[in-house]
Amino acid sequence: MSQTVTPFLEMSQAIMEAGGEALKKCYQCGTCSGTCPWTPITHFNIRKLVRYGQLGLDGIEEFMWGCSTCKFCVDRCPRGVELIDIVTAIRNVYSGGGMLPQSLRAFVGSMSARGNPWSGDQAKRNDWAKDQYPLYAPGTEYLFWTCCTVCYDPRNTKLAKATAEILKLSGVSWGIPSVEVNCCGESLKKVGDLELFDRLKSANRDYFKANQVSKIITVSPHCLAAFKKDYGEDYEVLHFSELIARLVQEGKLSPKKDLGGVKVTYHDPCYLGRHSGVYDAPRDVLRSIPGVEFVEMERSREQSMCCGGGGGGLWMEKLKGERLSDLRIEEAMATGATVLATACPYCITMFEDSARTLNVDEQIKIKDVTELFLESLGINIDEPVVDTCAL
Amino acid sequence: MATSFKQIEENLKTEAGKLLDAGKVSMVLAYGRGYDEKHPLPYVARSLADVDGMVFNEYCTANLARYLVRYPRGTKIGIAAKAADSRAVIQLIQEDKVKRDDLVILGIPVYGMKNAKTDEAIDAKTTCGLYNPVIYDVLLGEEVHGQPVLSPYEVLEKVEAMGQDERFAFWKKELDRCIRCYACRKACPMCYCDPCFIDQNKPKWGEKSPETGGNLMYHLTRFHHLAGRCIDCGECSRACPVDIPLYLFHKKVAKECEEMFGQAAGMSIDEKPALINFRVEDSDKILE
Amino acid sequence: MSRIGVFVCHCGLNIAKTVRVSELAQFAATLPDVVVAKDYKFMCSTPGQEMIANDIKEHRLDRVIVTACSPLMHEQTFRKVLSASGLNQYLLTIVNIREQVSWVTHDIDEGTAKSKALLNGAVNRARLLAPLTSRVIDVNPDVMVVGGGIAGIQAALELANTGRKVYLVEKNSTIGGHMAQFDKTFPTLDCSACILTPKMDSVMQNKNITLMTSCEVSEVKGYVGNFDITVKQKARYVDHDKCNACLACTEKCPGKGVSEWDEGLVKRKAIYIPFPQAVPQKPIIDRDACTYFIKGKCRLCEKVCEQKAIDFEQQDTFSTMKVGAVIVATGYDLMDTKPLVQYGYGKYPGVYNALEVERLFNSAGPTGGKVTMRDGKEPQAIAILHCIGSRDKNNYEHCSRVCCMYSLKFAHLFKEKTSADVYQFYIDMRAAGKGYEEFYNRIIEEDVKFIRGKGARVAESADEPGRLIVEAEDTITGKFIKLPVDMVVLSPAMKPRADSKDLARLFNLSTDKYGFFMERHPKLAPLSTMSEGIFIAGVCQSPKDIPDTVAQANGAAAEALTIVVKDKMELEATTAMVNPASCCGCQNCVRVCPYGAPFFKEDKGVSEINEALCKGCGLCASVCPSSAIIARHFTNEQVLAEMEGLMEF
Amino acid sequence: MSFEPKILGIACNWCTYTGADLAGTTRLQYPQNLRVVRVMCSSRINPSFIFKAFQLGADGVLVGGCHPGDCHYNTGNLYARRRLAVTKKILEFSGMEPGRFRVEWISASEGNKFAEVVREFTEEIRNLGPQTKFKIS
Repeated sequence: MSQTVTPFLEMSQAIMEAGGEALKKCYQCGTCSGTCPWTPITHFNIRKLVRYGQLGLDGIEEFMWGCSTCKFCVDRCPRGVELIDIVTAIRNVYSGGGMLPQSLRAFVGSMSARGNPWSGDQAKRNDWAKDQYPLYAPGTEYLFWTCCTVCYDPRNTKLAKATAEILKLSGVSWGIPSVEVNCCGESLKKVGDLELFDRLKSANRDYFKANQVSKIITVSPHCLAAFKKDYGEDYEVLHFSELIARLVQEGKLSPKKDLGGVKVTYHDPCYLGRHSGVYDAPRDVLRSIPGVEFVEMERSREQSMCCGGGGGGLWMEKLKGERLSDLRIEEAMATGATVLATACPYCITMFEDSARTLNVDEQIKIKDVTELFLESLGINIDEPVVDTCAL
Repeated sequence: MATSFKQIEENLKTEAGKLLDAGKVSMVLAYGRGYDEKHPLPYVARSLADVDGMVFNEYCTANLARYLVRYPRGTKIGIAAKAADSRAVIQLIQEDKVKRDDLVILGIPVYGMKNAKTDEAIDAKTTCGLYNPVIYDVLLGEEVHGQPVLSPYEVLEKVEAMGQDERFAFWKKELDRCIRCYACRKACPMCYCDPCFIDQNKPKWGEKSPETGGNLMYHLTRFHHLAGRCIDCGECSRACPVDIPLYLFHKKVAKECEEMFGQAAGMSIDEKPALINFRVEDSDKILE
Repeated sequence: MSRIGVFVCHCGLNIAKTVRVSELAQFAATLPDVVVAKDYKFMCSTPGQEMIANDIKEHRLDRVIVTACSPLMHEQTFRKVLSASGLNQYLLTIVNIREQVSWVTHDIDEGTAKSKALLNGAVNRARLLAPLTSRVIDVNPDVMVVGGGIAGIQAALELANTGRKVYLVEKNSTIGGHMAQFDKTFPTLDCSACILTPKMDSVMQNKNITLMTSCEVSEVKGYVGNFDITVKQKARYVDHDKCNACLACTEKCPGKGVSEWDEGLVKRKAIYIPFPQAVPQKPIIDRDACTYFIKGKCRLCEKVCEQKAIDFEQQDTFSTMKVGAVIVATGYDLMDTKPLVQYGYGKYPGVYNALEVERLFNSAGPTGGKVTMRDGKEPQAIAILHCIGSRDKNNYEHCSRVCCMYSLKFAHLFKEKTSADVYQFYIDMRAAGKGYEEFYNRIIEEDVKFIRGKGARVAESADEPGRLIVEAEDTITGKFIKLPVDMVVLSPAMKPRADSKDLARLFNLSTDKYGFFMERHPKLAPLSTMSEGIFIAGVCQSPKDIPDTVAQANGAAAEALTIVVKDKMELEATTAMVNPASCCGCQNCVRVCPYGAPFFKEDKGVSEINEALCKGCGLCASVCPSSAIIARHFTNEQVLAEMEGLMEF
Repeated sequence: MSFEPKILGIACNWCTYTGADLAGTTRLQYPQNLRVVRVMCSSRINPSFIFKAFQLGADGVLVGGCHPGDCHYNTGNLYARRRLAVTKKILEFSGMEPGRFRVEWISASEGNKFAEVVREFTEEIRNLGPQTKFKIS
């Protein structure tokens, strides 16, 4: 690369028009990059990304995919710069020019063709349920929004079932969506494909409208954040952990089975914590389970680390040594916990991968708070995992 | 399921009776019998014996908040308040004309009020379109839910669509009919000035006899005085003997105020009336 | 019926070139009530003025209209002519046909026509003008200064030296403020105590200053020239009239309190003076730390006090002072950095805030001026983090102005007192002040390391227990830095005193969103406030350094003097008043007035206006729905009549 | 003879009136259709003044005040901004041409702006023709 550069303000203008208006506010203090979990381990530098964006410099494309939209920098930024909007806008502008990394092409392709990121057959979206759970119909109170990942990913269908089983016991009126719905599109938006995101969004909104949906329970914090912030409608959206915490508090569900003194730590998913402000509900649920010794990791709540799965990270390849999930597993193990609980299907996928590649999957189990709770209700849904993912 | 008028009347009597009996208020403002069922009158109960004279039916449209300012400050008053009436009460509290602590608000959730003159339903076309009181101490029935929620501003569409000249002709025709009986300001809970600006001679703001210029001055200035304060009960128009649709103008001003200042009149006792307030970040665009 | 005289000025050719002045005068003569109309070459000249004066007498004029240049030019000149002729000066009307007519057109027809319209409006308005008199009030010659830091001390001394009596009110038990906590001051590095304590003593010695420590303002009444301010004297439990400052009591006291003076780094006694040079040198008892107040037994201090000055029964007392002007100089607090968990203040003992470090350097401080940390060790590596909470939308948006410089001072003192490596983590270096850039250069040459990048996080070192890791990006290289250090110094935002909004309410001052007091004008009246007679100085207005604070204090003293130097003062004549018969009691006026002049009379249900506070803007008159407020000199009738006249031609 | 509009101006003493003086001192030329009433602050302007001006036959009304934030009385023009905005909406809805009423912030140093605004506004009013809707003949 030449050492001489000329600002290319048309590009910077294009980024601002695509929603990166906040570029203007940044004064390059380095709080974001100093806070960013990626700075220490990769060449990704969020501050530089903004700087390149401000001047429209070439070379931006080399590191524009590094951000996992964990929102840590946004919360710390002294200028109130919406950095995620900038990342999204930059990706939108450049991927519009065809600069999508290889690993994301299948993701976007599947979203476009099948309405989900996992290349799953849309008609088989509800196969995990085996017709055991009610379909949502007008008049039902809650729509239990099953994230694509819990519908198609074999590990996460367990989570779907665990959630459905608890709902069955909860006494609330609920149903799962029909197979015609699409992915919420949250990650797609962060990857920068705003046009396709709008398509998925409006299809889902049509479904909600036709079925008079106003209250939604999500299993994934990503769907939660999308419905709350990106859909432009006033749905009442709850994360599943919030619902359980409420039911426990109201005495409608009480965990009975003692889990025998298992040491559990909890990882705050970025989209549940920083994006949605839910920190206490999953902890309350864990603390309600008999025989769980709950320990915090050093970085928790507002200070939580990212698993790396957001912003499209789940579908991107990262080299060893450049994976946040590896570091997080190590941090969890340092507490002496044998279960790393979390509340997001993306985090689960990231951590399970890491636990396996680090060869510690025997020492530490990755579980969703919901799964642990179901266990303590004395219900076992473990069965031979059948690959429902029809690739 | 909304509570029936009869039931509301019963509840009104019971609650008013309780308040007077316990000495919590020295009077209850409600409705009483008029010369027929269609013309109930504002009614003041000062003792338990008065309570029997209360009525409540679909013609009890009058906004009783109008009468709150008549009594000395500090008088403990119970008041029956429908949705828009309750907003008037809030607005009066904002303006410190009455104190929240001096009031016991008997909220009336109601659907199906009627205009006694036309027998037309009173809905978002001529009022704010709310069914449930915004503030109350006692609710005299179940909250109304499931009824269509309409924008109170939809009715403006036709007048808004007019060209400037057509709209001027429309208002000129309407305001020229004004006979200056001042029923509008008599019915209005927010018109408590005494004297009203138009009654003054120093300065003389406008002609006092009914003629184009004075009528225009009276009404336009009144619209301004009520800007950000009109709670859209529609009583001015129902009180008008020549049926000038004043509510249309008030609605338009209310709509603009809501858009410009982000607050509607009489919705929260913690707000300040929009025109005696400002935000540094108010946009100059509002002047365009 | 009025008798109006109209005097049309040619202003040489300035007006006469594009306005037919004699035609204008003839036109004026045709207007109702105009008894004399003349034109003249220079109306502002002595013969011109004499002509007006003569005509006032000769024609028994009761209104005068001068048709000439802008009222901003010669209104005062002609008002004097009226006064001298026995006519109330407010019966003058100026018609501006120069700046707003003759100079902005080349067309003499247009110019003449417009002048006629303006004159016609003026005649209409002149008829309705009323004579106004300014109320004259007595001015109390004394001044109160609230806040005994360097700003308050300076202002009090300046005023006292002119012979004024000054009440200096300080809420702590000693004056001195934050400056007394510092060891050295930038950029000269002179000893803070050496320059401050003589001033503190002068306050004590000065006969014109009544020093009121452990005192707080509790009520403010009145207005400029005549304030009645009630001050609460908090119970000290020591009778300072009897106490001879032997301090025997402080030696015997077994109680332990937290030393505010040393920023909580050490304990002090329950009966104490904050530091050796405190003024006054007399102790007070800290109720919360006193063994007697806690357990009901002890009273050792009472036993050792030969003066019998200890009084456990002492109560708060209130007294009211009459003053003509007030200077508010209440200073600042440092932002509490505990909520910024990423920096670990309060969690890691190695993390200090700036004031704590000031105390560490101070030879009268908890370590005797040695830089030793809470664990008793001397740090080997130190990181100073700038802009903690300053320039930060999540906390305080302003730049605190002094942190760059005192951080440099810290670096120098660390270098001087330890062998540590010193790092500065900064966003921008701000060294705009006399000698500041030079100071910056000097510190750079002392081999302090500058890392451009805001400190992002302070964590405990995993490898070396007890050490800290500072994480940040060095934005110059784009590299992520993990710096192991022993000590971290936070330079937090300066914020207004926690109770500044209460004080603002007492004195009717405006504050910005954080609570800093608002000046009347950011450039031209930086020390005045919207409340006449109340001035501000120092950091309570906005963060600033000592030189600026002292300059402001001197300025505020001079401002206060301009009021109290006179025995009487004239109030604005063009004020507003309420006609109670028309007032509907809506209180719009009370809510909108920036000066708090209107107030509501609950018993009568009407508003009234305190004319001493009114500045005559007329806002209240326009928000009054029942036209009950009369904005003198700009009444509704006057404005309407003028409009009518203007639109007639 | 071509139509010469009558325009009423209401200007605050501290900014716009002084700005108008500056336009004169610098000998800027602008049409003579404007007649200015001086008030101490734009917040003094009662909405009825505006209605009245049109009734008196003004073809246009121009209000000038200090820039928001620079008010001599601190917050006066911030109230005025809201009140005059409502006045404008009322005029519009009553059928008055929106172009006939204008509010401009003109500081004491903006003589140029003052002249420019007067030129522009006069031209606009000239194009709108005589105001007959409110005028009482």
